[in-house]
Amino acid sequence: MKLDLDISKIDKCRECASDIADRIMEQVRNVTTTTCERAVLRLLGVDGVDRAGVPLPNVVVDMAHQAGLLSDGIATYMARAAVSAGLSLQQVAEKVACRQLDLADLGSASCDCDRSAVSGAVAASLGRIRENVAKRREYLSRLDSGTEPLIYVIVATGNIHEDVEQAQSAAKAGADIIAVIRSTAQSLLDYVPYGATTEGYGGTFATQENFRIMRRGLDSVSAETGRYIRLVNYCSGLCMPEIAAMGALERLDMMLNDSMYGILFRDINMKRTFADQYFSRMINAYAGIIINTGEDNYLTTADAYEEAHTVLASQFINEALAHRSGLPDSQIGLGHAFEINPEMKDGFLCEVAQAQMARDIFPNAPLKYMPPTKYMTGDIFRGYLLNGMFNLAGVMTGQSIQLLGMLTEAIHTPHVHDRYLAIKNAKYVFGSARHLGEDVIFRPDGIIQRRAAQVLADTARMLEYVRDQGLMDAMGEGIFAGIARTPDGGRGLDGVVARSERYWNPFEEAMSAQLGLATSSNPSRR
Amino acid sequence: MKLDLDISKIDKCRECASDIADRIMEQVRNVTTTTCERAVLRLLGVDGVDRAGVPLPNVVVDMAHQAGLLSDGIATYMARAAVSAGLSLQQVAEKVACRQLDLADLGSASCDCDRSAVSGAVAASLGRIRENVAKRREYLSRLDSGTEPLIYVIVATGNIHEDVEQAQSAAKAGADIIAVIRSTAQSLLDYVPYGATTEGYGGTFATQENFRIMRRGLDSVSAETGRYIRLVNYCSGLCMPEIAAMGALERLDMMLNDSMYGILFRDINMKRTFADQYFSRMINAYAGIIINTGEDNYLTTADAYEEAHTVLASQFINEALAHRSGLPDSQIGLGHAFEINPEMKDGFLCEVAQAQMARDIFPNAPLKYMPPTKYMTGDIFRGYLLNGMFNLAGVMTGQSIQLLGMLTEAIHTPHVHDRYLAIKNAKYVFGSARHLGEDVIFRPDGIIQRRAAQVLADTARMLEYVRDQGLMDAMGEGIFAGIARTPDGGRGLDGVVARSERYWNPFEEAMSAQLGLATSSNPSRR
Amino acid sequence: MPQVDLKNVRPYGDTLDDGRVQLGFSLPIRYGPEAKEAARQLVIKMGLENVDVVSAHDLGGLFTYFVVYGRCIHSVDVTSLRVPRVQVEQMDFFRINDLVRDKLGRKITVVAACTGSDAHTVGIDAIINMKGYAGEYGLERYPWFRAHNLGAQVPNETLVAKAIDTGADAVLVSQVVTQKNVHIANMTRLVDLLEAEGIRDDVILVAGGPRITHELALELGYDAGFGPGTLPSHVAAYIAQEMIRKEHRTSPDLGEER
Amino acid sequence: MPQVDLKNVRPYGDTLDDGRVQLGFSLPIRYGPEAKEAARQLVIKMGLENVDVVSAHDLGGLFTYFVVYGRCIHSVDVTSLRVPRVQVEQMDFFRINDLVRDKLGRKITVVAACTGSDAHTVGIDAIINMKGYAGEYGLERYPWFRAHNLGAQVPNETLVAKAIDTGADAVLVSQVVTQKNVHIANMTRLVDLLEAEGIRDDVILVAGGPRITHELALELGYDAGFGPGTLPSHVAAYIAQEMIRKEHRTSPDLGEER
Ligand code: B12
Ligand code: B12
Ligand SMILES: Cc1ncc(COP(=O)(O)O)c(C=O)c1O
Ligand SMILES: Cc1ncc(COP(=O)(O)O)c(C=O)c1O
Repeated sequence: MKLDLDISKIDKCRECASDIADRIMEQVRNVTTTTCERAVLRLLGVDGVDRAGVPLPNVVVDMAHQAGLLSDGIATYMARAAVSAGLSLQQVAEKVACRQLDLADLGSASCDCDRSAVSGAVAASLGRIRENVAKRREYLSRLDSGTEPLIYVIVATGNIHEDVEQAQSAAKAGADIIAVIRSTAQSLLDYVPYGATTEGYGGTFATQENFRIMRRGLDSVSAETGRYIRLVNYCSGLCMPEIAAMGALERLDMMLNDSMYGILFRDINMKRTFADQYFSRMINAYAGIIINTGEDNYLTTADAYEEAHTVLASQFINEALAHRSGLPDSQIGLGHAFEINPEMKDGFLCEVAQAQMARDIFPNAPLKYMPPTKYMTGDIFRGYLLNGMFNLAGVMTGQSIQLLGMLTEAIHTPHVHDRYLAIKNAKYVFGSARHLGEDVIFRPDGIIQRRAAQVLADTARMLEYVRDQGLMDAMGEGIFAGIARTPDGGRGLDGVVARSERYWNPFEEAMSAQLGLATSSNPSRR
Repeated sequence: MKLDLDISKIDKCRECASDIADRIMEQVRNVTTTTCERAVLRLLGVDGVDRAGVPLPNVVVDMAHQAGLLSDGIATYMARAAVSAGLSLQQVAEKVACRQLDLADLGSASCDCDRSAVSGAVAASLGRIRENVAKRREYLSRLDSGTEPLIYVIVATGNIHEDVEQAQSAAKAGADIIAVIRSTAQSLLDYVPYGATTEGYGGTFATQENFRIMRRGLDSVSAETGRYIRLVNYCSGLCMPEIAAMGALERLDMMLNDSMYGILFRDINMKRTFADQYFSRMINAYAGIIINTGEDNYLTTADAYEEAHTVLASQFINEALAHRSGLPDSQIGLGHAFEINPEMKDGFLCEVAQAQMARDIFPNAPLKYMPPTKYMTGDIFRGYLLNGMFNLAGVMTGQSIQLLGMLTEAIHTPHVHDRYLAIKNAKYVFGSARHLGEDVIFRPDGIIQRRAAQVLADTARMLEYVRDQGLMDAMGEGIFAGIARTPDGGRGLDGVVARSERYWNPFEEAMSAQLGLATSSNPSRR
Repeated sequence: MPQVDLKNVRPYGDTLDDGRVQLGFSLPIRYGPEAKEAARQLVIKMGLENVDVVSAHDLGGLFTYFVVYGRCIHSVDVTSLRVPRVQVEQMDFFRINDLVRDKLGRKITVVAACTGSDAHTVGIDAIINMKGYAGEYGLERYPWFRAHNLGAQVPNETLVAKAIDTGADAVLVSQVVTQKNVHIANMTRLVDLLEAEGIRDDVILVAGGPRITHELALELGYDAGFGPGTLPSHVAAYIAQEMIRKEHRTSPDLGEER
Repeated sequence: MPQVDLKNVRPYGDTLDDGRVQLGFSLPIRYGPEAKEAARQLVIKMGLENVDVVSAHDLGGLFTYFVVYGRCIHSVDVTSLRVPRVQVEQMDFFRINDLVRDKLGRKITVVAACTGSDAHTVGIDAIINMKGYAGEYGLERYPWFRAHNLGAQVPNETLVAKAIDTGADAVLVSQVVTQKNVHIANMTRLVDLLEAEGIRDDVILVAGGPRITHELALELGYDAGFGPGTLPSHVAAYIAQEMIRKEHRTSPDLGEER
C-alpha cells in the first residue's frame, strides 16, 4: 500500500458495504422482472421480432406478465408449452406472438418433467458461453494481451459498419479495448432493438447482431495485429440482463454494469434495477466478462473534490453486490474518474491520491479510470493536455483500464483522428513515465497521503450512515451525485414481479451452482 | 538534496572546473578584442552610424586596430583626443569617422590627466547602469515579481513593433519574461545594427533602439498588470560585450550569455569568445542581469540521454567562468533542456533526474529549463503534450525559469496564439502539480536516483579529462555536442589583440573593483 | 504595427495580414504522398495559399489525418457584422428581485426542463437549482421567482402541460445534445406545441445550451437563447426585464414610468 | 460503410462525406460576439457549412484566437493527382556499394553543405556523417562514396568552388530555415551559379530539408528533393542509380546492360 491507509477503516467500510448489500439482496431474491425473464428467453434461444418489429422475448413476456404468469418464471411455461405442443422453444415464441398459442392456457401444474423440456436448450446455451470463455482464454494466451493500463476507446458513429472501421483503425493504432457507445436513451427502451443498425444519436444501438458484427471485426484485427482486442458494451438501463445474455453469447469481454447507475442517472426504479443487476452480473460472472462500474458519473453532476468519498463508498457497495452475483475481484472493474477542476491548486495531487487509494483498497480489481469530461472545453489543445495528465495519473497509480479522453470531448463524439491522437497521447505518457509510480514514495503525511486518509474517513462515515438508514432510504436523500430517488419512483417498477413459491429460472439455478452461490431461484429453498 | 548525490563527486567537479577556468583566464587577461573596445566606446556614450551606415564604434575601433593602437585600449586614445582637441567623446568619434581626426596622430605618451578626460563619461555610464539596477529592484519590490518557475516566452516576428504587440499579448496572458529572438545569423555580424528594425529572419535584430522600444512596451504592461515583465536578449556572437553594454544601459533583465556557445555553434574563434565572454559577463554582473547559459544547444546535435554528462560538465565550467567575471550564483542562470527522445521508455524519469540534479547541485542558480525542440514534429497536439510534460518536470524539480515550448516548434517561429496556448499549458500544470515535487520522495537507488548518480560520475570523469588536457585542446576533440574546434580556427581571431603594458579599460577597472574582483586591466598589475 | 483594416480583416499569425490558418482533418484515403497532395489540393480549394502539410498520419490503412498550415486569401468586413444580442441590462440578485417587487409586484413563475431524449441536466440545473453555478445562486433561491425544474428527458408535451398548469410566465428549455441536429427538431416542435395550445405569446420562451446562440434561438421562434458561460442572473435579469417590457406593452398607461 | 468515391473525396470525421474540418486561427480584433461571428463568416468563405466556433480566446485585447469546426463542401479528385517522386529503387548499404562497384567502377564524389545563413546541420549530417541517422550509416561510411561535408552557413560560392575542386559528381544542399522563403531564393541562386560556371549538367543536384519536396526541388531546377524522414540509403541509392543512368546516356553502347 503506497498510501499508508488505516486498514481498520477499510475493513469498517467493507463491513458496512456487506451489510448494505445483504439487505438489498433480501429484496432482490424475492422478485423477478420482465427483462430478467426476457433474458431467460434469449438464453433459451428465443430471438427475432414479430411483424410489428417487437422482439419476441418482449412479446412473450408481456403476454405472460399480463396473464400474471411471470411470478413462476417464464421458463416453466415455455417448457410446458414445448412439451404439450411438441414445438421448439423458438416455435413456441413465434406461435405466442401470432396468438396461436396462449401460455396461460396450459394449465397450472408445474412438474419436473416439463422442466426437462428446456434442459437441452439450457445446456446448449451454457455450453456456448463456456466455449466463448475458452476461446477468449485461448486468444489471450496466444496473442499479446496488452500491458496495463489497457487502452480503452469508444466508437459512437451510430452506424455499426462505420463503427467497425473506426474500431479497426483505433485497434491498429494501439487500442486494447473498444467500447461501442449506445445511442442516446437506449437505456430507457424496455426492449433490445433487433438486427444490424445504421442510425443512432451519439452512439450505436446495442443489438445482438451489432455485437456479432463488431466481434467479427475485432477478431479480424486481432488476427492481423497479433493483439487480442477486447469488446465492450453497455449492460445498463431497462434491459440489463438481456444485454448480459447477448454479450455472453457473442463473447463481449467487458460490460458497463453498475448496481445504481440506472437508478440515479436514468431514473429507473430501484427495485427493478437491483433485481436486474443481480441476474445480469451473474451472467457476466459466468461468461468471464469484466464489469465496469459507473462511479465516474457522480462527478459529472457533483464536485469531484467535495464528493470524492461518494465514489469510494459506491465502489465498496458495487464490490459487495458484485460478490453476491458470483463475480470474482478480477472481474470487478470498479470505476472512478479524473474530474477535479483543473483550476484547483494541487488538483493533480488529489487526483493521484484518489486513484492510488482505489488501487490500494481494491488491489485485485481491474480498475477502470475515466478521463476528464466535465471541465473539457472547446479548447482542444488544453483538452489534449488534460488527457495527458490523466494518462500520467493512470500509469503512476497502476490503473488497469484507461478510458482515453478525447480532445474534442466538449464538441462531438469522437472523430476517427481524435481517437488516434488519444492513443498516441497515452502511448507516449505510459512509455515515458512507465515506472514513475514505482520510483517515487509519497511523503508520509504529505498532501497526497492526507487527502486519501480524509476521503477514506469520510467514506467510512457515509457507509455507516447508509447501513443505518438502509441504501434505499438513503438514496431518497440524494447521497449520490445529489440525486434523490424513492423506492417506488422511476421507470420500470411495473416490470417487477414477486416470485412465487414455484418460481423457476434455470439459468440462475445453473449459474449459481457453478459460481458457488447459494441458489436463490426459489425463495423457499434459501 | 533530493537525489542523495555523492557530495565528494560534486566537489571534485567544482575543483576541476575551477582549474579549467583558471587556465582560460590566464589567456583572457592578456588580450582584448575589437568588440570589447567597441563596448568601451558604447559605454563612453559613442553611438550612431557613419554615412555608410557603419556604427561609429566599429569605425573608430577598426581604425585604431589598423593603426595598431588597440593593445593599449581605445579609452586611452579617446581620452587623449578629447583633451587635445577639446571635443566631447562623441565628437571625437564623429571626426574620426569622417577622417578629420586620426587617433594615431596624437603622440604616444599616456598620462593620468588624459584619463581623467573620460572619467566623467565613465561615471555617467556606470551611474545610469546603477540607476537601472535600482529601478529594477524598485519594480520588483513594488510589483508582483512572479512565482517560479517563471514563464519565459520568445517573440520573433522580425519587426520590433509587431514584437511589442506580441510581447504585450503574452505578458497579459501570464508571461513573466519576454525574449526577443535575434534575426538568423546576427551572431556572425561583427557589428551591432543600428536603430529600430522591421525586417528580420526567424527573429528581430538586436539593436539598442529595439531594446529601448521593447523595454518601454513591457514597462507599460507592467504598469497595467501590476507584474514586472522581464526582458531578455542575446549576448552572444561576435559582439558579446557590446550587447552587454546595450542591455545594461537599457535595463534588460536577462541575457543569453554562454562561455562556449559561440565557439561550438557559430564557429567563432575560442580566444575571441573567451575574452568577450569575460568582459560581457562583468558588465552583466554589474548591471544585475541574469545570464542564461546555452547547454540546451548541445542536445540539438548530441543525444540527450547519451550526452547528459556534457550538459552538467558545461554547467560547472560556465559557473566557474561566471564567478571569475563577478557574477554571483543568483545571476548564473545555468541552462539545460528536456530533449530526451519521447519514445524512450522511462524517458520522463531521466528528464526528472537531470533537472533535479541541476537543482541539487546548483541550489542558488536561477536555472533555465529549455523545452523539447528536437523531437517536435508537425503533430501540434503531441507537441502540446510534450510541452506539458516538460512543464511538469519543471515545476516538480523547482526550476527557476521555464522557457515554454511552442506546439508549432517544428513549423514556424511562434504565432500569437501559439504563445498564448503555451502559457495556458504552463499555468495549468504549474498550478495543478504545484507541490508534487515536495510531496514525493525519490526511491533510494531507484531509476531516477541511479540515473543522476551515473550522470554525475560521467561528468566528474569528463571534467578531470578536460582539466588534464586543457579546455582549448579538449574542444579540439569534439567533447561538446560532437563539435571539434581548434584554438586558431573560427571567425573573429583577427579581432583579438594582445594587451600592452599600457592597456587600459576604465570600465573593467571600475567594475572589477566594485564587484570585488582582482583587476586585470593591466596584466602587469596582477 | 500598421492599422488593421476593419473592412478586410485577415487571419494573423505573427504579421498583419499574413493570413495564417491551421487546419486538421482526415481523408478516407491511404497514407502516402498522394494523400498529402490531396490534402493540399483540398486546402487550396478552401482559398489558402502556401499550403504546407506539416503532418500526416496513417490511421490504420483506410484514413489519413493531416495537420495543414496555409495563408487564407479571404477576409471579412467586420464593420458590417450585426450579431443579435439578448437585450438586457446586467443586474445582480438583489437588484433583480427589487425590480420584480417594485415594477411587477408579483412573483414570476418559470418552468424549466431538459427536453426530448436529452439527459444533460447540469446546464439547466446551473440556472435553476438553489446551489446555482459559479458562485451565483440559481433561480430557486430568488424570492421573487417561483421555479419548477422538471429535470431530464422531459417530453415537450409534459413541459407544455406544466406551463399551463402553473400559469408559467417563462418556459426554459435546455438542449445539449446536438448531434445530427436533434436539438433543432426538438426545439421547433415545442414552439409548434405552444402555438397549438394558444399560449405561445403568453410566455417568454428561452432556450439554452452549449451550442445555442441568441441568433439561433430567434430563428427557431424563441424569445432568447443563452450559450456557454451563462449565469443565473443573466437569465433572471432578462426574464424580469422582458416581463416588465411586456406588461408595459399590454398596459400602455404605465409607459411613462420607464 | 459505403464505398469512397475517389473522384470526390471529402474530409471524414465519423461518417463518410461528413466533411468535418477543424480550424485554428487568430484575427486581429477584439474578443466578443462580433469576433466570433467574424470567424464564422471567414470560415464560411472558405467553403464550410454548419460552422461552429467552439472556442474563442482573448489574446490580450487586440487579438482573438478561435477553434472552429465545420463541414467542408469541397472535394478532391484523387484519381487525377500526379505527385512526382524521386525515381529510385530502394536498396541497402551493401547493395548500393556493390552497384557502384559493379556498374560504375569508381567512387562517387559528393559535396554537401547547409548553405546561406542556415546553420541547421543536423539534417545534412544525418545523411553524410559516419554515424548516420536512425540506425543507418551516413555516406562517409560508404566505401564507394567520397563525401565532403562543408557544414553550416556555407556561401553558395564556396560550395561551387569545392564542387569544382573535388570534381564532384553530386552536390547536396540542405535548407531548413524557410521563413519568408529565404530558402527558395538561396536555392535558386545556387543553380544560377552552377550554370554560370558551366557545370550544372555535370553534377547531380540534390536538395533536402523539412520543407523540401521533390516537386519543389524540380521546380527550382534541382534533380531531386528529399523531405523529412529521409535516410542516407535513400539518397545514396538515388545518386548511384542516377549516376548509372547518366553514364548510360552519355555512353549508349552500355545501354544493353540494364
Ligand atoms: C456531464 C455529461 C454527461 C452526463 C450528464 C449528467 C447530467 N445529469 O447532466 C452523462 C454521463 C449522463 C452524459 C451522458 C451522455 N452524453 Co454527455 N456529456 C456530459 C459533458 C461531459 C458535460 C456537460 C455539462 O454538464 N456541462 C456543464 C454545463 C454547466 O454546461 P452547459 O450544459 O453548456 O450549460 C451552460 C450553458 O449552456 C447554459 N445553459 C444550458 N442549458 C440552459 C438552459 C437555459 C434555459 C438557459 C438559459 C441556459 C442554459 O447555462 C449553463 C451554465 O452556464 C459533455 C462534454 C462537455 N465537456 O461539454 C458531454 C456531452 C454533452 N455528452 C454527449 C453525449 C453524446 C452523451 C450521450 C448521448 C452518450 C451516450 N451515447 O451514452 C449520453 C446520453 C445522455 C442523454 N440521453 O442525453 C456529447 C454530445 C455530443 C453533441 N455534440 O451532441 C458530449 C459533448 C460529449 C461528447 N463529446 O461526446 N453526459
Ligand atoms: C536543432 C535546431 C536548431 C539548432 C541547429 C543546430 C545544428 N547544428 O543543426 C540551433 C539551436 C543552432 C538552431 C538555431 C536556429 N534555429 Co532552429 N531548429 C532546430 C530544430 C529544433 C530541429 C532541427 C533538426 O535538427 N531536425 C532534425 C533533422 C534530422 O531533421 P531535418 O533537418 O528535417 O533533416 C531530415 C530531412 O529534412 C532530410 N534532409 C535535411 N537536409 C537534407 C539535405 C539533403 C541533401 C538531403 C538529401 C536530405 C536532407 O534528411 C534529414 C534526415 O531525415 C528545429 C525545430 C524542429 N523540431 O524541427 C528548429 C527550427 C528549424 N529553427 C528555426 C529557427 C528560426 C532558428 C533560428 C533562426 C532562431 C534564431 N533566430 O536564432 C536559429 C538560427 C540558426 C541559423 N542560422 O540557421 C525554425 C525555422 C522556422 C522556419 N520555418 O524557417 C525552427 C523550425 C524552430 C522554430 N519553430 O522556430 N536551431
Ligand atoms: C454503468 C453505465 N451504464 C450506462 C452508461 C451509458 O449511458 P446510457 O444509460 O445512456 O446508455 C454509463 C455512462 O457512463 C454507465 O456508466
Ligand atoms: C547562449 C546562446 N546564444 C545565442 C543563441 C542564439 O543563436 P544566435 O547565435 O543565432 O543568435 C543561443 C540559442 O539557443 C544561445 O543559447
